[in-house]
Amino acid sequence: MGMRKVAVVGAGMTKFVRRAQETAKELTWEAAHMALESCELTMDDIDGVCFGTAPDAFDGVHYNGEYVSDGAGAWRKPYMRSYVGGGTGVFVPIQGWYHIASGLFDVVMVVAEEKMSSYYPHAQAAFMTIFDHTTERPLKPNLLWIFAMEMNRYMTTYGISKADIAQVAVQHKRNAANHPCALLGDANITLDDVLKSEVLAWPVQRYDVSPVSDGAVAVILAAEHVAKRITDKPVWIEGVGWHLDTTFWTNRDLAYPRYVEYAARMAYDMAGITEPNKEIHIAEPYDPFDYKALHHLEGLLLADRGKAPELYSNGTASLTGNMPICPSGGLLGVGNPIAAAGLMKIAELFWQFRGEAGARQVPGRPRHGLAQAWGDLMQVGTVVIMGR
Amino acid sequence: MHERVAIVGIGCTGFRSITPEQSYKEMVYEAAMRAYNDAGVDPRRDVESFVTVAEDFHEGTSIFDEYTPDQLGGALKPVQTITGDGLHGIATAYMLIRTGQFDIVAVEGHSKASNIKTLPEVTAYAQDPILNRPLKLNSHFIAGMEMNRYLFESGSTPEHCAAVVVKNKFNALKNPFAPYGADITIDDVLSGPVLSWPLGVREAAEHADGAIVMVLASEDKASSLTDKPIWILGSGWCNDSPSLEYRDWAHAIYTAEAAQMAYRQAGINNPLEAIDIVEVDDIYAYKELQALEALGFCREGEAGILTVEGFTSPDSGLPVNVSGGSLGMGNLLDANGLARAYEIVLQLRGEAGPRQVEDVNIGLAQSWRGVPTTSGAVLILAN
Amino acid sequence: MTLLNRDPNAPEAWLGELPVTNRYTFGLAGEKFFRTLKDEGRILGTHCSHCDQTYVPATVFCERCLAKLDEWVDVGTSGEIDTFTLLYVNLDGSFREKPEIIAFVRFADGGLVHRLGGVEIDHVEIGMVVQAVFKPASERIGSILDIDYFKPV
Amino acid sequence: MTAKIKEFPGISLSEQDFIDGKILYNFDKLNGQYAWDTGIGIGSYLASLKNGVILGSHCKTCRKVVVPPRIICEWCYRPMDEFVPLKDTGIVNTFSLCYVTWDMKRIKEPEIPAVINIDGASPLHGIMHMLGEVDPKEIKVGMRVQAVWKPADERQGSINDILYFKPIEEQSHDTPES
Repeated sequence: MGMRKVAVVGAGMTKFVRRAQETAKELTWEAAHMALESCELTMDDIDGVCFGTAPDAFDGVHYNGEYVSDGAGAWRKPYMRSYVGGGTGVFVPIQGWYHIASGLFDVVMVVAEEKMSSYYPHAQAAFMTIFDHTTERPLKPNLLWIFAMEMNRYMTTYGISKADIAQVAVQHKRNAANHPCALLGDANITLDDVLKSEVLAWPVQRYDVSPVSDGAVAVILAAEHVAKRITDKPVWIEGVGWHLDTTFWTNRDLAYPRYVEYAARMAYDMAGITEPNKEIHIAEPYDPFDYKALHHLEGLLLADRGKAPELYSNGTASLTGNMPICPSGGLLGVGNPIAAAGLMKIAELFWQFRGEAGARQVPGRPRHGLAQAWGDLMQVGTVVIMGR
Repeated sequence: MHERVAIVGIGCTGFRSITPEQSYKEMVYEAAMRAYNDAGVDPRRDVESFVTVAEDFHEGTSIFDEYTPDQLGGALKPVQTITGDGLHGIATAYMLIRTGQFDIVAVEGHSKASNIKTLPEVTAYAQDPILNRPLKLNSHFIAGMEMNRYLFESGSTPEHCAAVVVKNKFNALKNPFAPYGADITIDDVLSGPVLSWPLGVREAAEHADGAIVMVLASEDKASSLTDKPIWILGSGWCNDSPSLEYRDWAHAIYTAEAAQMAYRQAGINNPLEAIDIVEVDDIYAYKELQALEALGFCREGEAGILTVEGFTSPDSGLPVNVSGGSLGMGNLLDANGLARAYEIVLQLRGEAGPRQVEDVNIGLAQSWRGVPTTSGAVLILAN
Repeated sequence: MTLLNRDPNAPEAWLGELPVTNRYTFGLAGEKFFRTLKDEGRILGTHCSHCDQTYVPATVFCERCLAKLDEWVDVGTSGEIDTFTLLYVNLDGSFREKPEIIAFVRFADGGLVHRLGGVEIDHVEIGMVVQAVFKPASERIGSILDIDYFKPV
Repeated sequence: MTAKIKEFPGISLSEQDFIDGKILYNFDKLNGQYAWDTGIGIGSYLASLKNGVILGSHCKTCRKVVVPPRIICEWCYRPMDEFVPLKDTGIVNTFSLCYVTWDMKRIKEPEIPAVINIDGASPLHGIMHMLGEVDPKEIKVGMRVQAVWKPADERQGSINDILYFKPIEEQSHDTPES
């Protein structure tokens, strides 16, 4: 028997905001509710629920997956929460995929939520607890450290300049100006603005970083026979991949994200894609920091090592280029409520392939799109390939 | 798609109240080595994906999935973490294999409960932060209220619950993995201190440390790996309302629904007739009775009577928690369901030693994630 | 299992904490529910006409069908004890001489978890009607603790 | 669909809204205390640090020396065959100049975290620590550094028994990639 085909048939999301008034449950519900309405389904149609959120420390509830479950529609449904750190947002649709591809489910609700502002006074402090409790946490590490060190290593290894990297922030934040849910969209931002922003952890400056945010996103997945009844425009999940590298991040080269490459190869194989740089027409690489988008484009085999900045400088990455990158505006522009931000990329591809992306709509008839997320101790790659 | 999936290897460290000689990673490694050896697989070469179950606050680390791959042999492989019970982990591996994308998947769960110095306060942080946590109550109150309503509606008695403790702790005496075995009486249980009336201290499982790893394989691989594949006939899981305010206080509806899902897959209409051996959640003694009723082995209010009559003892009609359950083996946090399934696999293989039950072909494992959750899972296995 | 021997001087455990401090907004439903509790001493629920459920405390969504709920209802201040417990342990796990009486007081299809007061332990039973005892208006801050406890009617 | 929807949900608050009492909220703090068993690998690592030694372990199959030490090799899944005391020198693999603390407080003098490839460990195998006694402008990837230890009687068996790594004169022959 061949593999069961799985499609995205509906999507919903909240605005990404710095501090939401809604509780974690309410944010989750808003996204789930909108996703149901978008494809005119009711909870009776939903066989199971998959939920993604990153650390419990943000929402500030132990067993957070259980606490938020009612907002996701888990009442008397098979329900599971998965997590792979920052990669969760693109992993949770993979979880939905295997629920359906297994043959046990036909229609699955997939929700990702993060309310980072519940961590008080500052969400960044929660990140100290992702480091090894015995060998690293006593140094009082800051999340910015590892990004800054990875960025430095990437720049040093390939001779990449801050200006090469800053163009990513410029383009993503400009794209986000057209996203109705964006927190940091800015149509007029310039390279200079990024390069002159406050230094946080050299080489990382303020505008290199996506903002701490609250938000939720939901998508509905359906098996082929059901999907075609729900909508005449299903968007297929053509390939999925994920890989988790060793925990010992100081024992491997930070210049190249091999775990992203492994995840991408797994997804390309499943999707039958042999020349990704020609066959992928829209890319939503994970961009919590501007250099990460470049780093990931290389791991995704969409650019040669050290050459990803060229995609931006030669126009390939622009909305009207050959491979628009982060037409949504990405995390840098829309915001970064960790797990929700990853799932936002899936929702964006869904809207792009259906021609519902409004002012962000990429021209032509793109065939395959890719969304990717990354997380943990610079360790995990999650990749989903979608197409019409 | 692979229709049929089997458990082909199991590994376990055994359970103890403290394990100071090993880090959690080293403990998991020990269980994993045993499982891979049992299955005859090399994790680096043969195991294609890994599923772990863990909760951040049980580990004292945020996004704990970071720390899962190395000791399992999963570095640079498809590894994921489920914040669920071990049976959710097995369900995940089952789905992964059924997609046809994977042939061999490993599942891991562990407890280092002894390392959590403030476990009651950590557990209380799972309560609703706005409605419940301001009352500053030890989470056992949820079990106390649930037990009270369960007894009220079902007509079961504290003696019935105490009989569960007596049975399970006695069963545990034959289980070398179980640290909390004892030969005690119903009076011993009932005369103990009160935890959250009607719930007594001796009706609540003590915590234990330990790790369990299982290897699952598709039908093709299973047949070539082992003579004793243990087949998954059904896997179900379900949640009910998470809020204390809207839930049903007397019934484990999540378990009933999870069971229906699993029975449907297994084609089981009459569980009492079809199933030969059962391992259910007994973190609190009353939960065993509530679970047996939710699983459809008897009507509401009958499980206690059956227990007192010995119907759920090892050599009787429906052996329940022959391993000693959580009351005998210890509460293993997220790994409880794996411990339940582990015993079923041993029994179905005929490898349970002095506590082997005769003529068992189909077994059921059930789990609950503990207070304050309404999350349950059911796994049906056959030899 | 291992070829390596542990250094005999190795420290047994590394001590540390998980520093988690949180600020929770009460959200869309909580805002109105707790404002009303604080300012008017009233308990509100919301009704889902599709599922015919009245949720107390009020919620903006029905957990069964995920419909948006905007039909608010006053459910009074007294309800039946649905279940209760005598809690002999404190939050930190230490035991207490005298138990706290904790009850789930039913209102419509939901209810409130709270302490009982003004009653002898032996007299508490399931089905007993109890009433919210509010703190003085001046001391109420918008919290579940604005209700001091529930007492028999 | 984003094109069709006029108003997306999500109410944005400012810090001032909390101060002004415009909305209701409460606080809580987890009392999460742990005593993590150190085990064989990390226990021995901490004991060595107390003695002023950075400990690694050796995998015979992969011919690798890793740090911090573990009892199994994550690549071949064979038991590590021995602990290996390493030097307390190494090269800077990468670093940052960080002007905010872990809880986002602004600081004038930067903290300088670095990944330091430890001499005696396999290439690209190192640990995270801090750099000190150095002009931030002078730091380069590939620079040689040495651990500055706490006095022996103050060491507790902790990664903080090393205060920081400081530059040493010795010329590096290693390329940044090594």
